[in-house]
Amino acid sequence: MTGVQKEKFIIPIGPQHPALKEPAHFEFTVDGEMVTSASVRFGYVHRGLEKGAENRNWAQALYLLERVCGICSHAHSTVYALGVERLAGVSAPPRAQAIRQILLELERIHSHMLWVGVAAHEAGFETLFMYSWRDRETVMDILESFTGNRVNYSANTLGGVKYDLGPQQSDSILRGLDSLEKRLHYYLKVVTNDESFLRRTRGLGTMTVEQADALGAIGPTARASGVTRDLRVDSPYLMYADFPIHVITDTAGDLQARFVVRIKELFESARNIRTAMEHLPEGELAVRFPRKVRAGEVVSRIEAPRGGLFYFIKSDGGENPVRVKVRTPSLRNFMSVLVGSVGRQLADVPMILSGIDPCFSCNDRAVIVRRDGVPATEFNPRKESASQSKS
Amino acid sequence: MNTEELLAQAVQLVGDRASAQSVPEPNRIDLAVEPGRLLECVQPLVEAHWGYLSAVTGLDHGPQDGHLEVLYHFCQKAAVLTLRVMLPREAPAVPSVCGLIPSATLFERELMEMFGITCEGTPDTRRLFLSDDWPAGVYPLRKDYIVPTQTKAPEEKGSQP
Amino acid sequence: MSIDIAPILKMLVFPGGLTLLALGLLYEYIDRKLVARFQNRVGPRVLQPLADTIKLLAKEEVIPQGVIPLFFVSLPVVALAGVLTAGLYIPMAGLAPAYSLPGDLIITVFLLGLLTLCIGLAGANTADRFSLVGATRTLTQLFSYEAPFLLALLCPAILADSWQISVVHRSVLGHVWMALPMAIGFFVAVIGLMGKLELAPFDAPEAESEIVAGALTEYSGRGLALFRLGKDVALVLGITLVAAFYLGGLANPLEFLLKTLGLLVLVAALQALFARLRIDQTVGLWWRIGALLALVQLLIVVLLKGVIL
Amino acid sequence: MKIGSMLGEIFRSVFRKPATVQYPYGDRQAVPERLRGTIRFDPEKCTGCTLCMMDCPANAIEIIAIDKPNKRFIMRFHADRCTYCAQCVVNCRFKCIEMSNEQWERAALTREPFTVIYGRDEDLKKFLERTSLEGVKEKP
Repeated sequence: MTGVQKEKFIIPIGPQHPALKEPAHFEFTVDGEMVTSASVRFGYVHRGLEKGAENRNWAQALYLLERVCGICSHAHSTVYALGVERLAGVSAPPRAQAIRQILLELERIHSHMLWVGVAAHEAGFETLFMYSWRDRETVMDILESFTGNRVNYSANTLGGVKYDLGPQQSDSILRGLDSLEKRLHYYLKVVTNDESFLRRTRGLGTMTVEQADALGAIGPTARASGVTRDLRVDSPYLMYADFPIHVITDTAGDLQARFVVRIKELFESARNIRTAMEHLPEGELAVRFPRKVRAGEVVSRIEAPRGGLFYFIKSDGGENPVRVKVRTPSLRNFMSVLVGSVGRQLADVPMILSGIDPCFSCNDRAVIVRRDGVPATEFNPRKESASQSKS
Repeated sequence: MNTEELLAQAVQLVGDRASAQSVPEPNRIDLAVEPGRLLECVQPLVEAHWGYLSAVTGLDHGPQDGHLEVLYHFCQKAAVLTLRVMLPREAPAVPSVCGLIPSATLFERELMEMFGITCEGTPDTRRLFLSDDWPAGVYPLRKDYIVPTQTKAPEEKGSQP
Repeated sequence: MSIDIAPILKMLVFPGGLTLLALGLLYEYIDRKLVARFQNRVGPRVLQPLADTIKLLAKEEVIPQGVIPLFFVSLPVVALAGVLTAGLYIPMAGLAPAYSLPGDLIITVFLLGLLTLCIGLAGANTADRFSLVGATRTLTQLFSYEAPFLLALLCPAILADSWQISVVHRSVLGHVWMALPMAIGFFVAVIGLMGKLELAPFDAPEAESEIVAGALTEYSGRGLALFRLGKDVALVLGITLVAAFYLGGLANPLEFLLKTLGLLVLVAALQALFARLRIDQTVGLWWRIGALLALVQLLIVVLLKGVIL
Repeated sequence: MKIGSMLGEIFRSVFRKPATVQYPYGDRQAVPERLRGTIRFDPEKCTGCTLCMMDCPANAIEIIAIDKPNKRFIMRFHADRCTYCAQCVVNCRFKCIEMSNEQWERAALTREPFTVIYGRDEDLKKFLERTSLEGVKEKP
């Protein structure tokens, strides 16, 4: 991509492009309709969250990091809370842990259903998109009535959770899950049966087990290729040891398999939520958390909807974290897009891209950027390649 | 294989190329590695398919301490093996691991722009996250970079050149 | 003073001009509303297409750098004029066409194709790469669906022994619906019409998730409004033509409304039912299946005709 | 393997109530009980420990002492900065902050309407007198 090819025709996708309502800039060099190379540039929404966390106290950083991602916000706040609690030698009460887990799985349902819609939209299957998002509202409503917010639930606090699972919430969750499961069975049937849709998903962006392993793919993307990587099983956190889940894998490794894996995972999630609710431990919701956290480093990992989420947290014994490193699953998976799209049709690129369920805001987080004038992106292929080779 | 065995296997793979070893948590082992021997340590892990490179963390120990540190986290199941490379703050450089792990390029691009650590031999040195007009030589995640907290009101922004 | 006012009225008010534009906007609304209801949404309100058009017309038309301004401005006008002209040969509202001459079927199909051609040229005219890819796709699709669509329309024409729309129309009136004996031809005609109008799932030329708005990416304001109107009118004309040929003719305005709206429901349902085809799949489908089916239908018609007569 | 497998579904949904609504008009959905809206402050219970202020991630809360020995405090709340995380509610040991589920559709052209001051009436009066004496010196 850095080589200076004079005659190449680059299709920029993003940051302002309907395929990617997300702030990233991909450049796909095409030959006719065929993609010959790909590169990526992030950073359009750099918010400086890692640096920002260093300037806040432990509790404030929780809410900052919750905003790394709008979709898996609870995953981010949970992984941070778990890490900090481990560092401080505090353990959230069992009931809080179970509630965190229920929320995580509810969030996974909402995230995967969102993805089904987005991927269907990329394939031009608007009807599936509308339906799956309509039914996703069920779980959004559950989350809203549970925590009081649809997106950034802020259910976690250091040392526990804020909201209890009362009978009213239990009812709405159980009712919602029943109807959702029915719908999910239907969607599973559609994505595995509908010929026009299969034509856009089967054999697309295929990754073999070896490739997925070598590229370090994680989450459903890896599991669709047959790599059994799931932190909920590999390294159980919260109550996953007591309420285990089964890893869903597929062998095909194409987009079709990712649909199947993601939807089947949701049945697992629903089952897991039901089990956790049945055996919900009694007790406190939260314990007191110290203002200062003793010095040390901790690696905290959980399985977010998109794959393993990695946090490295370092404390020097003060009121603020010294370093919070966030490695989001999407960043780990992007290489599979860049590698997977080469040699494919341009029309398939949005599909391959959406296949990993990319979350761009998650990636963009590392520094506060204050730009007073954003330079207009030059869409001249020759100029672009020149500036690339210069930098 | 359980976590202890996995970690023992990893330590054995790296062998005496690491200069020091510590166990910060039951499922983690940190190995201190000289910058020059990093690739030697990574190679056996990659060849044995021990886990995957989960993240590359940059750490700044502050101007007084005078050190930067690069942490290569390899994860296999619950086990986390971290190769810690201590670098001087002046002209810090590590060899690129992209030759062994091609997908590390995004991590290294981030490391270079955020900490100013040179990854020698990395295929792509363009910025990944920082904006194009970010001043060269300013590395935001270093401790001596102070965040400009005062943000301007939106209407003032437009008048800027 | 003996100015014959009838032709002017025909061109400006009925069946051309205002009537066509109003019907176009109405059918666009019905189409959008139906798709929305199929997707369990509320959908637009009845004046939405008109509001969109007025808004676009009132807006500034940006002429981007690197285009030939004359083409950029004139192509939408030519496109709309083309489809409006085509309206004169078509039995609008079940009444006799305004003008009728031997071979006007070919003229009509050509004029409808002109719209697509103009869109393709408009895309090729700009320097934007989404437009260029869109233009390539538009023209590729133009070549692939034009033949089956024409062949499908030819079947009733051959039966009627004429390439004059009004004659064909008269010949099918009162007979059994052509869609029954010529199911294949009807099927190809409907799909061909959707391909022609770039409706989902044949909307690869304007696939927004890949190439934004395709060939029309650079268009704004008046130019975009005219192209959109052109497409709306083409929708009405295409549906009318297929209904007239295949659904037993349009004897009166009521029949016209019922049959065309019925066809619109079918078209809307097909739009909601499928994922978008890639451009290579569209072309492949057309040439391998569409054209073949149309040929088979044609062959059957010719043979039957030979046997009967 | 089917072509048009959603056929039944799309025709069924024609006869269903649409899932979308024309938002500002028509029936509003009920607000969940736990919805976190604007905060409420009870000056009677406040001891001025400022724990809510310290952990607020958005610096949306200011506790201003009117008469410290007599535990007279007022709260200035910046609704435009608030992220509605409810950390202040958790932090407050005297339960003098709570979140109401009202006032969640907020929009204005300026920031002023979002600044709310809570407190006893006489304290508010004192505070307003003080600020008017000092002129507008308060930091934004």
